[in-house]
Amino acid sequence: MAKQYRSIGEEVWKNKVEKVNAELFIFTYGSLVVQLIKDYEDYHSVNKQLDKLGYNIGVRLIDDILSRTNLEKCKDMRETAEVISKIGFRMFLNIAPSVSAWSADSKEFSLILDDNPLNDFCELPPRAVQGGLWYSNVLCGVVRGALEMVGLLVKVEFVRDVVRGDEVSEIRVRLEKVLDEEVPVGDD
Amino acid sequence: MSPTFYFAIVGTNDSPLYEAEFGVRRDENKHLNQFIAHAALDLVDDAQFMSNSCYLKTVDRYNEWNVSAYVTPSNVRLMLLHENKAEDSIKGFFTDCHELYLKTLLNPFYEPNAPIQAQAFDTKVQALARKYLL
Amino acid sequence: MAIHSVFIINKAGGLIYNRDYSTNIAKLSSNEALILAGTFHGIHALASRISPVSRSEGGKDTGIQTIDTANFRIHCYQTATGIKFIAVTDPSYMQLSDVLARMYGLYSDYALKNPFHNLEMPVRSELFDTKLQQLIQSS
Amino acid sequence: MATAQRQSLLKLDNKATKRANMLLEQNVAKQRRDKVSLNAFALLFSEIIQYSQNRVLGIQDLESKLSEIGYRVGLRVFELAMWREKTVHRETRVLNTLVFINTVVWRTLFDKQADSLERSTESEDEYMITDNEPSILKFISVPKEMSSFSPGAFISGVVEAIVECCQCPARVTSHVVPADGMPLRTVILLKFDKEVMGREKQLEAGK
Repeated sequence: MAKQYRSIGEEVWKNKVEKVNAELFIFTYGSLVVQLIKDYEDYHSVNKQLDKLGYNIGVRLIDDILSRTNLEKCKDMRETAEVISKIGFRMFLNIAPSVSAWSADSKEFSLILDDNPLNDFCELPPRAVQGGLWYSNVLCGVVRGALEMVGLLVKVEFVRDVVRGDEVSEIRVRLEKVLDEEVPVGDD
Repeated sequence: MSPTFYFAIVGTNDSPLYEAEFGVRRDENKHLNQFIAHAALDLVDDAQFMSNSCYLKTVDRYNEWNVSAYVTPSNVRLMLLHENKAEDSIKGFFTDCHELYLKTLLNPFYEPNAPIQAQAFDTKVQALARKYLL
Repeated sequence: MAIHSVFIINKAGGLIYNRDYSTNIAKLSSNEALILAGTFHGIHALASRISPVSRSEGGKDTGIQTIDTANFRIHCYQTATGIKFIAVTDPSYMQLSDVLARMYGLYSDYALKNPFHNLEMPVRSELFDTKLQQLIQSS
Repeated sequence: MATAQRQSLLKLDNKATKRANMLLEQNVAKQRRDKVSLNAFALLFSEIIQYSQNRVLGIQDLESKLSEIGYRVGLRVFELAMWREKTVHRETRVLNTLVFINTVVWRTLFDKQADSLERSTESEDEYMITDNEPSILKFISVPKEMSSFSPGAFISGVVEAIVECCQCPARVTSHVVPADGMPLRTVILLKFDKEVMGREKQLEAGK
């Protein structure tokens, strides 16, 4: 199954999306984060704002994925995790984080980002590390927003990041609730 | 006598971003070095419109000192005070320091014209000085 | 031209886009269009609910895909995010899912990536209008 | 300071140095990572516009916000693009700088040259760089009530940073000038500072 998603993701990346210079994207993101720090002056608020911007992106980006693939509804979180990594991350950032560290109830997993483009040139100043900044926090919002649109309410957060001096960058995703997708009749 | 060098990176607003001495340290000279390097900035300003290369060679002399300069495309000046005149090695030193500056600049958190305080940067520059100058 | 008009209905049943592409169709008032959207949304939900196999297999029925009359046919394509793309065509048009899927692509490009589009509001984008018109004309 | 605290700060410091070393040692002569999807950029840029819009009062303020974001991009892109040239050099003359932007910078950022570079017929200190279809603005439809807004303000910020780097500071603005089938045709207008034009004349005369 993972293999099938991998090839769908690669096919979409190769043939179905226009590309833009990665460095333009990376510098633009960096400039946005710096702007948020100027505007908020507090790293926790910046994390929150990045998550919010990411959420707004996620609720739109999901339709980008679905309109370019013929994905069936995922049966469980394990399948969902594979789609996020092999199709979602692949078709936007051309990376595929590895999925690992499943909880016993299969509702919680980690995305390990070996090669996060947003981090490419980034070195956090010590005060940002101490202040608790998660530089790529936008990604958490994206995953949360995208999954919400297909009825999965999740909690997503960074737990480690190489720009903070950690060994790896790790995003933890936990399924909190599944929404019934059909709006009841007469609800409007 | 082993050679002495004074190296400074000067921002576009003429403030020093980074300073270092290599070789035998002569502490009494520190302020004089800064003064000589600073005085040479005017000459760099004149010389830089005459060519479009980054390495401007020796732009000034003061007693036994030569002042060499290198200007990055975004007008950050690398200044070196030295006694001997090994142009090739000075050019090599400048070019590699330019690359270190470039990589510092690429970090979204680096504000142009801010002092470069990272230990890692200093260590790398010292290593380049050993490679090219000492 | 065989596609007479297009409707887009959001997840909550609100009409977010509505265009006529031929003169040869009865003109709906905006109120009638809203009612049509709401009604269709309701029947669609009901249809997938009463579907006999869907619940037992744990999957979801696609809901209504076409509605036929003697003079026209309504085609509907619902995305996994709950948006419905609806087209009214001549009855001879058997299959329209490709065109509707491409509409979805245009929507995700020119509506959702336009910073001035609000998800709850009708789609107002000249680019989307133009691209959709081109698609309809070439179909 | 408690020993534990000192140790944890030291540990933080070691980690930071490791990261700093890695960045100073990475090879930037070639682009390590080629592309990401235009959709990723478009969604990010759309959010940047919406975020900025919520924090300003008028269209001009919105444009300066976008320009500020572009400015920081321009500083980095320029020094990096120059580093990757066959001969690393400087541009200090107006026309050379403009040509560099029009060709090298545009190719780096947008995979094509800009569509034209012209001098204004009205005043000799004004130049225009035109992109008929800026790829990064591709999905944007500016509503009628904001028709004076130019999302290319981001690009004008990039350009402004570069001309400043080249010691040819200018007032740089962006304008949507639609043409047939090109609704987002964008003109970047540069008006160079007086001192720059004065210096140009001197250098011209001294040749």
